[in-house]
Amino acid sequence: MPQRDSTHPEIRIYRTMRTIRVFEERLHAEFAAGGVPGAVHLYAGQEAIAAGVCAALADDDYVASTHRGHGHAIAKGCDVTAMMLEIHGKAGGVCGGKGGSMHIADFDRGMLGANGVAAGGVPLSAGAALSAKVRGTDQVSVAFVGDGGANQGAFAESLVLARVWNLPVVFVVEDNGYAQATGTRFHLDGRDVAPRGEAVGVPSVVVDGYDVIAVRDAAAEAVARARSGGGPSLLDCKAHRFFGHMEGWDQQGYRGAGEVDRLRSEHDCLAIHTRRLLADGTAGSAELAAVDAEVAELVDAAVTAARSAPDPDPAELLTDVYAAV
Amino acid sequence: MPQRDSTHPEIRIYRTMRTIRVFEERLHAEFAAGGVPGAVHLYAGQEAIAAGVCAALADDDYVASTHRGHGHAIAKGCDVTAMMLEIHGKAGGVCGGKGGSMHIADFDRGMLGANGVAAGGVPLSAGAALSAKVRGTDQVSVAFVGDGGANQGAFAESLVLARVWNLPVVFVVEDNGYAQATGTRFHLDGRDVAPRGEAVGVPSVVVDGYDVIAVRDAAAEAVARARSGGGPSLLDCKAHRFFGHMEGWDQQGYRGAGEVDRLRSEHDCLAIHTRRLLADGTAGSAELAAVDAEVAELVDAAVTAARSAPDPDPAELLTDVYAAV
Amino acid sequence: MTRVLTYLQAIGEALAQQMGLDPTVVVFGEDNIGGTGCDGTLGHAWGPTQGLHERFPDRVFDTPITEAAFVGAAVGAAATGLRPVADLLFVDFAGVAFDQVLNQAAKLRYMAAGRAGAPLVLRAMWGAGLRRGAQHSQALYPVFAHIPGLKVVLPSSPADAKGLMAAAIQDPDPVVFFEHKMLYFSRGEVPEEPYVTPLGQAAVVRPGTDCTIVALGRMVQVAQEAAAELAGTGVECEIVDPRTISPLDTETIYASVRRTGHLVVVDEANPRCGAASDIAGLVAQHAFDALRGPVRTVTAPHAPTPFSPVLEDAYAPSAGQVVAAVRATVPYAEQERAS
Amino acid sequence: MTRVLTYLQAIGEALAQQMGLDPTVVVFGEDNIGGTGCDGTLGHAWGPTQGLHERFPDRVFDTPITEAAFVGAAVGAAATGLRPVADLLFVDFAGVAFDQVLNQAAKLRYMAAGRAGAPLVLRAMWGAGLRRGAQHSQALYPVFAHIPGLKVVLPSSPADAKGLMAAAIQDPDPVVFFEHKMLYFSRGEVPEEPYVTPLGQAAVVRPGTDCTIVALGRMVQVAQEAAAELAGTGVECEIVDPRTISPLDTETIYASVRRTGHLVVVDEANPRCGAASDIAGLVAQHAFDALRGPVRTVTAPHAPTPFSPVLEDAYAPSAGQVVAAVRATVPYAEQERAS
Ligand SMILES: Cc1ncc(C[n+]2csc(CCOP(=O)(O)OP(=O)(O)O)c2C)c(N)n1
Ligand SMILES: Cc1ncc(C[n+]2csc(CCOP(=O)(O)OP(=O)(O)O)c2C)c(N)n1
Ligand SMILES: [Mg+2]
Ligand SMILES: [Mg+2]
Repeated sequence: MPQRDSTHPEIRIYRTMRTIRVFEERLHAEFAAGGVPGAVHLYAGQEAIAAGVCAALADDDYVASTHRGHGHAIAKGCDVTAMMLEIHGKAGGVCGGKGGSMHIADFDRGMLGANGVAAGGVPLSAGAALSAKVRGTDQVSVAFVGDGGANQGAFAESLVLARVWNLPVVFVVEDNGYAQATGTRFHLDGRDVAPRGEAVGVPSVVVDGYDVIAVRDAAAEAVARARSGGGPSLLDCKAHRFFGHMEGWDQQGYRGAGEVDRLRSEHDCLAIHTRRLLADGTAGSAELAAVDAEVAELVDAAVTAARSAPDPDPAELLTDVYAAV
Repeated sequence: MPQRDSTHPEIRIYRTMRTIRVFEERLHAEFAAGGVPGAVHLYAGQEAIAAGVCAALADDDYVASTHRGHGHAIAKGCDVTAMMLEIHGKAGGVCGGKGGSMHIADFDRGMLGANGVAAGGVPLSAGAALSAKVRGTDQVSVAFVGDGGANQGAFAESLVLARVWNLPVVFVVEDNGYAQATGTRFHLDGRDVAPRGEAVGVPSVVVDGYDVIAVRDAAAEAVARARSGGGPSLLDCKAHRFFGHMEGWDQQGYRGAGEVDRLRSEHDCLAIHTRRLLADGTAGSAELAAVDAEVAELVDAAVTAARSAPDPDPAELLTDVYAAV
Repeated sequence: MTRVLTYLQAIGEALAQQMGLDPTVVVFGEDNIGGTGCDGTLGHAWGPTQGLHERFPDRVFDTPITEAAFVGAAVGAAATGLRPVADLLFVDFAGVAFDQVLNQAAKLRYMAAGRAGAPLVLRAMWGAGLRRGAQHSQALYPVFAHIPGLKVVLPSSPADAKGLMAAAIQDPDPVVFFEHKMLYFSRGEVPEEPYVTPLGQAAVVRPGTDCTIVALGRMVQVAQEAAAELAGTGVECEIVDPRTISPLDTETIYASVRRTGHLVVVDEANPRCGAASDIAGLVAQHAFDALRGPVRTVTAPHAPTPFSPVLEDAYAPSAGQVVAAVRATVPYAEQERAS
Repeated sequence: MTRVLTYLQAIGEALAQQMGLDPTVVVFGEDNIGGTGCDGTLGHAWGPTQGLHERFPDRVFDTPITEAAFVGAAVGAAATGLRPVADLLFVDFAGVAFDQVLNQAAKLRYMAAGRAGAPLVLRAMWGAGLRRGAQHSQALYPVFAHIPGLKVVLPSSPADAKGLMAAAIQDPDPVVFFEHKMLYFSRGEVPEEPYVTPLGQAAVVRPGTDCTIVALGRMVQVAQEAAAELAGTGVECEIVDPRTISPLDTETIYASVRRTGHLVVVDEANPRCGAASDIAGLVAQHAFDALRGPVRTVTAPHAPTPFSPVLEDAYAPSAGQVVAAVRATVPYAEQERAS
């Protein structure tokens, strides 16, 4: 994709963030209109984390994701239409409609899967890192986990295993302030997750998750460490979500008055990145508008495709339990 | 037991340590002679930890133990004969012979059980602490865990839960240098466990596990914190074991040349405590000799009883799966 | 004076009443209060614990996402004087707390030779139908029923949900309480006063003479539909709802099979080492002489639950499959004689 | 040129040969190398991985006690090009890694619509007899067999252990490999060259005409003893060893029952939703017409494993119980005709 490569990297990041944002805002509307089945956890507001981290990765690096996985998938290069079909449970979905939003995976893109179990994907990512190490490649693996998921034993164990085996893995905590309706003030006792990494010898930093360049730079450092044999790192990224925990589930009564409005007006990572691109002259507003138009079209086409796509063949119910013989 | 109460507390501690030591050395010999069934993990060398911690506890406080549980049980006041019968699988054992060495429990003594699963008892201890809190007693609960078990997710999660619920629980890590044949140099990356407590807000200290007074004092501080509503603490106690991981299992080839000899000659917690008692005049050697004689008799009687005790009634196979109706 | 509640409300009422009756009952799980916002305001619970915290502020707790720790804490609390009701949310999450169920809760009484027990309830949402995909739709009760020391409860109606929850809380042993997510808003008459539906007693929810259908959980409804259709063609099915899969009321099942001579088991769980084959195997062993034809099982396939609605709708057994199974086991001759 | 190995050696040989044949095979678990002392010296592994590290220093790893992480890592590694063989030690410890088996390994291929898989082997010691108590003696394969997406292997002899381990490593799907601790030092002829015993193919380990005994794992030996005793009284049993409980070679079982008319299933697992009732239920469904008497199952009781030797010795099925079960199902008339 030479054209893509010639674009300024920070504009590519913009495109990624914008794609996630539009994808998610659109899904929110589609869900409200009743057109989307299943459990949909929107990522809007946290785009800088996925976009910043994946900007530091190569195509053949790995990411393991969470239940809130659309952003990671898009940032890792998954096809937006195939994702939209998947979320609608249609044939042609990136997982044939069998996975849905919580299980979007695309191993050809190094996307090891969204995961329905909090921190469930973290050990998988450690395993992909082991695989890279044993096969002698310089691939790096990223494990995304939420602030809530960071309390899971599997996360703590994976930090230890990664340290002991010196795995090329980057743990990315997405601290969005809540686990469902429970605030980090309660479930993290108001603390950062970074010290948990440090405690087991994993270099850990707290990162402003609204600042995509800060995320990318922190990720680049961690990825370089991993690629050069320095082992695991942890990024503790802070960025709250715009929407509720899950579409159709919560009224966000647990969020303070005006919290979301303030978030959108003061901590919109996309607006922050846009302002920077324009201010430092990396991009002109026309250029960004062009990206916006392309993204709008892309997402629109994806929704149109998803609506008209056929359902999976009912025979699919029984395939893929085991490898075909 | 007024007589016991009038004894100097540090001589009571001596008695506890001595009882554990003699119990374990004797079991080692009995096992070698072929008289003991099952998996027996000896505690000798680490006596100061159990004795020091339990010296800071009240009778109705709780402890949850590990697979290496004899020391905790003795220190918490379990009957030595009933334990010996249990380890031999005999009727009259503290668990009717159904538990064995790895499952010695005595709820009347606050001994919630040895545990066959690494860190398996840690959450139970947190639960006993919750129970005390809800019932409005000032009971405190202790969770023992090995250095190896400290890598288990259940341990990490319990630290978090105890912090968030502010439970009256004391986590006691027994870092004896090894998990089976694997050294902490490998599986803890050469680190202490204490920082893991600190990372989640649990006050944590490293303690010389060969010094029973140091252990008791650290435990007393943690117990006082718990009893007064200050929540959980962690003690990271260092003391290596004298014997192999499990009787009949390992030749300790993984231990350095002379390691065990040095341990016995330089880091014998019982010798250290004895020297101190004699040096500061708390006890005279005749007094300690008298304790030794009593302990020897106690353990000898326990072995004799265990040898001659009847097997459980075969009908016991099917009882206690559920409460009798 | 009948009163109608949803299944969800019935469970909530049982929790509230039992907490009122017994001060040692505590309830916890993720968002069981309903969360705490960044400014400290409490949220509202979504499920059966809604409103409980207002009534029992000292006995309902939120937890961090630490299932191994809090399920284990339920065991430790139960062994030391409380009666905890812990919430797994989806039963699928039992995976992260499984040691505490398998090795701690289930075995504590036995390993202590009866000198202690773990009277706790583990609540768990189960079942297909809500488009939640493979990791949020499992049945899994066969896994728990396999484990000695556990009791496993599967209410199929609001009234049973209330009575069985009361029984589960009062039971001296650990009980896994399965709440079918597609039944939460089903409605039925539920007595207002506290009552107990004993564990281990099946209900004959429809009497019949030609074929016994044993159905579990949501499958009781499916069996009812099938039985209604079959009745139209003169085949009268007797439906037995075991209500608890462990302990299992085998006598009621055997007695029914002795009356009808035929057995179809309808079970939403996966087939291998599942509840359907368990019941089929028990009948083949203990009521063989009563059988006048092969046992039939109707279950989900040996496959994870697919996400796509069209696939998921074909996953759990349907009334049509049950009708076909009954027809296959009840010989045509009998069907005709019966009509 | 026969060569005799122990079951333990046979597994070790399979691991070594498959590692030699396929550079993507890696092996890990606690003390799989054999530990590292404080001064950095490596120890010696106790079990089947003994000596492997010397031959394949870059592909055998020790792990910290982090089963959730390292079993999950096996899944992630398997999905990205390796063929990991992870060691749970005792199958009882599956509890702390169960999510990674249940929700990750087993479902990965399905959720990805076949675009990825998790070709891993999970080794697990199982069974009663070693005086290890309730948390170190379980069978648990029915729990794994229940889960779609997993394969579950139960070798009963050294030769099968080698061939099935080779098959498990080469299989594209996750396989749980059960090693009975009381068989480790059993001996048998084992061919030297690498070979594969296909998953899903039962073995008729003793031909007979009067009663089919399906026996699993260590129970194959027990069934042999029982059959020998019964042969002395003129009852000829056919013993079928399924070798893998998932997939299950039902055809061989049904064919045998069609020949003998009688079925006894001998299974060391607990009875409820277990392997014995599964097989009994399948036969009652698919080979009912061949049955000339009730199916019988002989299993461990619905109880945890007791520690006390005298109790534990009564826990797993004995040859005497199998003999009694066969006698109970094969009518005396037939026994006499047969003699
Ligand atoms: C082991 C487990 N427990 C509970 C849940 C239910 N659950 C789904 S998302 C969620 C909150 C996760 O919070 P966090 O990790 O912070 O991610 P976020 O939703 O904020 O992105 C919970 C509790 C789950 N999926 N897995
Ligand atoms: C979850 C789990 N994994 C593995 C084991 C096997 N095992 C028994 S003891 C042990 C080592 C434990 O080491 P540590 O916690 O340091 O205790 P120590 O034996 O040194 O007292 C292991 C790995 C176990 N019992 N539980
Ligand atoms: Mg969060
Ligand atoms: Mg240790």
